[in-house]
Amino acid sequence: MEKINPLATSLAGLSLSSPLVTASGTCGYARELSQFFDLGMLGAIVVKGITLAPRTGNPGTRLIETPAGLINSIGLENPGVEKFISGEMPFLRQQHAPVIVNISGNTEEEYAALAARLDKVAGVSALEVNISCPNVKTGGMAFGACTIAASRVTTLVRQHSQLPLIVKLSPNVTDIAAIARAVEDAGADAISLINTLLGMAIDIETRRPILRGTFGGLSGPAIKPVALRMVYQVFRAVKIPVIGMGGISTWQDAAEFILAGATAVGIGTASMVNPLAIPTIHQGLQAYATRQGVRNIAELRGMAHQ
Amino acid sequence: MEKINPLATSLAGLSLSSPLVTASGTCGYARELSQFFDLGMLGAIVVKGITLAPRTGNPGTRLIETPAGLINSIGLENPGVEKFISGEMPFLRQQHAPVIVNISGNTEEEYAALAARLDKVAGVSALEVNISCPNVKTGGMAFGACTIAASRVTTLVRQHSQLPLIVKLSPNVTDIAAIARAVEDAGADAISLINTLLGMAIDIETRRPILRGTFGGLSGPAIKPVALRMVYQVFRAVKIPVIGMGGISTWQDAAEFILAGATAVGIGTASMVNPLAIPTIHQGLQAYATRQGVRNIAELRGMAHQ
Amino acid sequence: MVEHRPYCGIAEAVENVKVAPKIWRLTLYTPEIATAAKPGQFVNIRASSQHDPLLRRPFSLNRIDRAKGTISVLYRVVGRGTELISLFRLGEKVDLIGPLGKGFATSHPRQNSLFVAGGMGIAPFFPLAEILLADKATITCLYGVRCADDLAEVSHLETIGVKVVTASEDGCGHYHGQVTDLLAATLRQEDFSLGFACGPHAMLSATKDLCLAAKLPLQVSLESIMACGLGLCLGCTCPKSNGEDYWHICTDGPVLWAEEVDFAWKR
Amino acid sequence: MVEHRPYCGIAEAVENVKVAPKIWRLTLYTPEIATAAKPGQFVNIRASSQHDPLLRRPFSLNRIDRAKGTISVLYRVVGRGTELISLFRLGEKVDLIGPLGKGFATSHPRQNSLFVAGGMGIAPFFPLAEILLADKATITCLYGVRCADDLAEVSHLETIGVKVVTASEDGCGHYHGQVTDLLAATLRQEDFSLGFACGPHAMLSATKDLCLAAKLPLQVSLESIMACGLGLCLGCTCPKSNGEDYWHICTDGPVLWAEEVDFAWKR
Ligand SMILES: Cc1cc2nc3c(=O)[nH]c(=O)nc-3n(C[C@H](O)[C@H](O)[C@H](O)COP(=O)(O)OP(=O)(O)OC[C@H]3O[C@@H](n4cnc5c(N)ncnc54)[C@H](O)[C@@H]3O)c2cc1C
Ligand SMILES: Cc1cc2nc3c(=O)[nH]c(=O)nc-3n(C[C@H](O)[C@H](O)[C@H](O)COP(=O)(O)OP(=O)(O)OC[C@H]3O[C@@H](n4cnc5c(N)ncnc54)[C@H](O)[C@@H]3O)c2cc1C
Ligand SMILES: Cc1cc2nc3c(=O)[nH]c(=O)nc-3n(C[C@H](O)[C@H](O)[C@H](O)COP(=O)(O)O)c2cc1C
Ligand SMILES: Cc1cc2nc3c(=O)[nH]c(=O)nc-3n(C[C@H](O)[C@H](O)[C@H](O)COP(=O)(O)O)c2cc1C
Ligand code: FES
Ligand code: FES
Repeated sequence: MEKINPLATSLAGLSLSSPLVTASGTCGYARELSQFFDLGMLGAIVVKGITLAPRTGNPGTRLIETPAGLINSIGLENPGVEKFISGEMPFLRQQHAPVIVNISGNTEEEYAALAARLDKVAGVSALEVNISCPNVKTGGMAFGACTIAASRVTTLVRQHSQLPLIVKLSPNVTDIAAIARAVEDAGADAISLINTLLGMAIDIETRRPILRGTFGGLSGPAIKPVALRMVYQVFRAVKIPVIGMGGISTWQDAAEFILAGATAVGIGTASMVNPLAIPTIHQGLQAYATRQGVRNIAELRGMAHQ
Repeated sequence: MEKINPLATSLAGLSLSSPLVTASGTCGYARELSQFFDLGMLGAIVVKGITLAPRTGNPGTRLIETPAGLINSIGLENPGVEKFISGEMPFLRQQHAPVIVNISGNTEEEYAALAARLDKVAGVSALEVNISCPNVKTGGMAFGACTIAASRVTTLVRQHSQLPLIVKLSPNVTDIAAIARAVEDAGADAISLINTLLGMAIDIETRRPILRGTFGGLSGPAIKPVALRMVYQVFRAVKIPVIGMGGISTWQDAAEFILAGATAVGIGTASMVNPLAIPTIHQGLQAYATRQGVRNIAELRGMAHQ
Repeated sequence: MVEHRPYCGIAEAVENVKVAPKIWRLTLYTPEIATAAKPGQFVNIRASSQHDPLLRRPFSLNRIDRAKGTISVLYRVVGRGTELISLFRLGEKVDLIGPLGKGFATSHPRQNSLFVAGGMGIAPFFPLAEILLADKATITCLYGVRCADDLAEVSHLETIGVKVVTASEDGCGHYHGQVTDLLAATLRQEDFSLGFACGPHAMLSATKDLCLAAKLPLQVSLESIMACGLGLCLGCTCPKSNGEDYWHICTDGPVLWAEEVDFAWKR
Repeated sequence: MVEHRPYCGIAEAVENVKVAPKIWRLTLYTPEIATAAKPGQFVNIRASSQHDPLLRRPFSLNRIDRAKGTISVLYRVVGRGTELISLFRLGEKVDLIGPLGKGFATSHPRQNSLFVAGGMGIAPFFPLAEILLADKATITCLYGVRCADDLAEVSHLETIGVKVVTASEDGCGHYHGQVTDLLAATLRQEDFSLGFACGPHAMLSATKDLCLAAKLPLQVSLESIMACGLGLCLGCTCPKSNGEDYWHICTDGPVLWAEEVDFAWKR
């Protein structure tokens, strides 16, 4: 008899062996993390953001440590979609976890082209449409900041792909629930949030912003209370599942997101600080489910709303 | 010959002996801090938010510690404007620092009434209009979340008061610069920002939000990168002076805000953790001004934009 | 506002020892605090020099030694703050504020005093006993714990002349059961002039009911999460029994008269 | 990607001593790392168990003792992370990952090797010297410091047979001036087969120019703020000399051939 897995869950038609997924851009294409634990315990591998053309990323300093947080300005460094498919997908296909490809465009057309290109690629299980990257000049966050733009990108990607569609929202907005409803209406199968908070730091000796692009994205434990609040708000606003992330570093954090309504949770900065964060959280969540007396963690989803 | 004070500055017609002010709600009515240092080193005393009627504040847990941050849900506990004037102003008038009264209303009319009532009160140097409190059901943040509401409240308060008018903005918005421009156009003499970020926490054993009101306000070092970014953005957007705050706990933090464009800086959570934070920052800023070779700290204001 | 300008600065750790499996006593050299402190007051200690954990941790004064210029706190390791404090070593420069809050009121008739302690609620009673005993009071201390591992202070209190009766549900104490049952039994047998209680919320609530029924004036030492300990944030509330507004535990308390407190409140 | 599955876990501190006014050596018992490590690789150490400071701190391997199963790092206290690390005590459970990165390439002609170190750039050279000397190379180490307080390692390197020439602008060294001036002078007098440099950016840049002019192949050990040290974040870049894209110092380096690096870049 097979042992039942209390963490197994499903999302947008995919079956996940656990609610834990990598947060895009914090695990490259999963090769490095595979040295530390069996990727099979991941619900899905969400890869670093892919663009149509290769990008070398931003010049100058890309990282700033802040209290319990990290500002990054990577600038979507990636090999471009073609080299991603030829260079990274062969390895990814061999892993025992669905692969979700995070895509970013400068224009609506680029999003559409990326969606079309990835649609029939073997081993790609879903798309995560990043309309929230703070680190590129055009596109990126602009699409995530207003309901109309967010909805248009979603519709377009929907038209070009049969894959389950996850839209990743920016937290730098007044009304996250409204954006979430807009992308749900436009055909998203799931929502992930949050991307990074827009932040900055200044070098008090040179008197200049540390990042060449002035602003960067704040992640890590510092932002957890804001991320949790947004997941809670979005869970009330939409019917499609939510992938919650932002500052999760312990199983207790992950449990909070699930209680707030997350179907899956993304681990980002925590894996960078501790590549064993995911297996540790996996173990803790399993024990938590048992202690809470549930057969499956999904029974706890959204319980904080009752 | 009088020693020149490199920290002296002016804001909205007030002369401040330093750019350091208390952040509203984190120093009560200054009695407690006066035990620890000479309030004369403050540019201004910004008192706890005052409402028309007394408020007992929120029931249940009011404080949650988070990584490098604090979520509060005080709910504007205060004696009401009349008791504030009779009970607190006599002490405040004796201090050698201008007094800025932070006011909050449930309705536009309440803001207007508060402004009118405080207008001629001896010792009140300016009003800080809080359109950004996340911890009250009606009013509060709702006024700070859209340009029209923000602008209406500002206009109304302007009509009822001759005092310098500082409007305190909420960070929980998509476009802080637009809100800042709206209140500038409506007659604000200065802007303070940021109030707290909306956040929450869940008790994973009871499975319920820890705060009765679900959401609270996140302050402290965790939010500094976001606060600094918003001060930088608002400095570019308006001509009126900015009081910057959010997570400042060292003189280096204060210096970053000044370089980003702040005329004055508010110290909140840091004073609660360390009641000597303000004198320590004062000393550090003084030495920094000297090392940077400026006669007055104001010469460094906004330098990060050059 | 606190009655006395509290000391805010550094104190050197002169001892930090484990006295039970999860309980430690930290002794600090700080003449300013030792001189000013009264039983029932507390100190607020930074567990880390960094921003996480951000807030200070409050602890009752467990020893006040004016002669040596030291104070002690007796603490249980329950989370990351107390974990970090348990790592403080000899000579550690500890950042603290104190004494804070209002201590026990000792100017009421107190010839036959009763202490009711639950778990770490035992912490503030030693210095209180010293003062009462110096005044020739007799003291009975009812002390409830979950198990033997939680016991601390018993021999110290006995040595200075306190009659300690322990209660535990695992049978390790004199009395088998909850300390509030022991209290009910004790109140039936003996009259006291003044009661002092410190411990978990539910225990204090039951203790209030029993003492009020027995017409025994009772002071309770309360806890709350605190962001400042100084009256700055207004975060550390408990409802007044008037049903209208709140006490602020850090400045109005931590010791309050039980009848002034509404224990129906939950966190 | 790193060549070898790095160890990620706890290592016990067996020594943490001050070797100069601001410089310490921390020795850790960690057979997994000691066995796998090569000179020029680094370890990534958590300075705090809490979330602030959040990121690990990278340090070059300064000693690799396979026999004892220990490694050491030689570090300068420059900020809060290194400050916290200097407080690690004997037996401290240190959370680290390593060995990380690619070390020095030692399979090139190296009979007469030249080291150029600036300040803490001296750290990785002892284990490199051990390997080269075992291979009968001769080594000259040019070592620049700001003042005598910054000097470390000299006697250790000399003991194993390295010829150390120190340079300092305050006159405390053999040579009065910058180490790059000393390098220029040295290159005029002697031929070397392989160069290795580690130190501040400007020093490495000048060293590259001098060595390239002298046709001396040069490896440089670079630094960068790192969020992961593992190739996950892509944050630790330095531009390639092709002018097109970037090296990732944690995985492509920290040691790179100087000619592959564009030193015109600023942070
Ligand atoms: C006036 C006062 C006096 C106290 N005296 C003592 C004493 O003498 N000995 C002793 O062991 N403890 C005492 N406490 C409780 C002590 O402050 C907490 O146990 C400590 O702050 C927990 O810190 P932590 O980081 O280890 O735990 P956390 O990891 O922060 O939390 C662990 C648990 O402790 C609770 N907790 C956290 N902070 C507080 C707090 N300020 N008050 C109450 N519960 C809290 C949390 O809700 C959680 O359940 C006192 C509290 C107050 C308010
Ligand atoms: C591969 C590698 C090997 C290194 N080896 C050594 C070594 O053997 N001995 C040694 O003393 N130092 C070494 N360093 C530098 C060391 O990592 C930093 O000095 C340390 O991280 C500073 O931490 P802090 O918290 O004390 O300083 P912070 O308070 O974080 O910063 C103080 C100063 O150090 C700079 N800094 C912070 N982090 C880094 C970093 N990761 N790299 C470079 N500069 C940084 C900051 O910009 C700032 O100017 C190495 C760095 C790298 C990348
Ligand atoms: C270094 C770094 C790179 C990131 N790159 C991407 C990216 O390519 N695409 C994306 O959608 N999000 C990206 N993110 C955002 C994360 O996926 C995640 O939403 C965010 O960091 C919050 O989660 P965390 O606090 O767990 O890191 C990146 C974050 C970091 C720190
Ligand atoms: C306990 C607490 C109470 C506060 N009360 C008020 C208030 O009454 N009015 C107001 O405008 N802001 C209030 N604030 C917000 C602060 O003034 C400040 O804007 C915010 O805390 C960010 O600064 P900090 O990180 O330095 O604390 C309060 C903040 C805290 C932590
Ligand atoms: S803890 Fe801040 S008022 Fe009591
Ligand atoms: S530090 Fe993260 S990739 Fe190098």
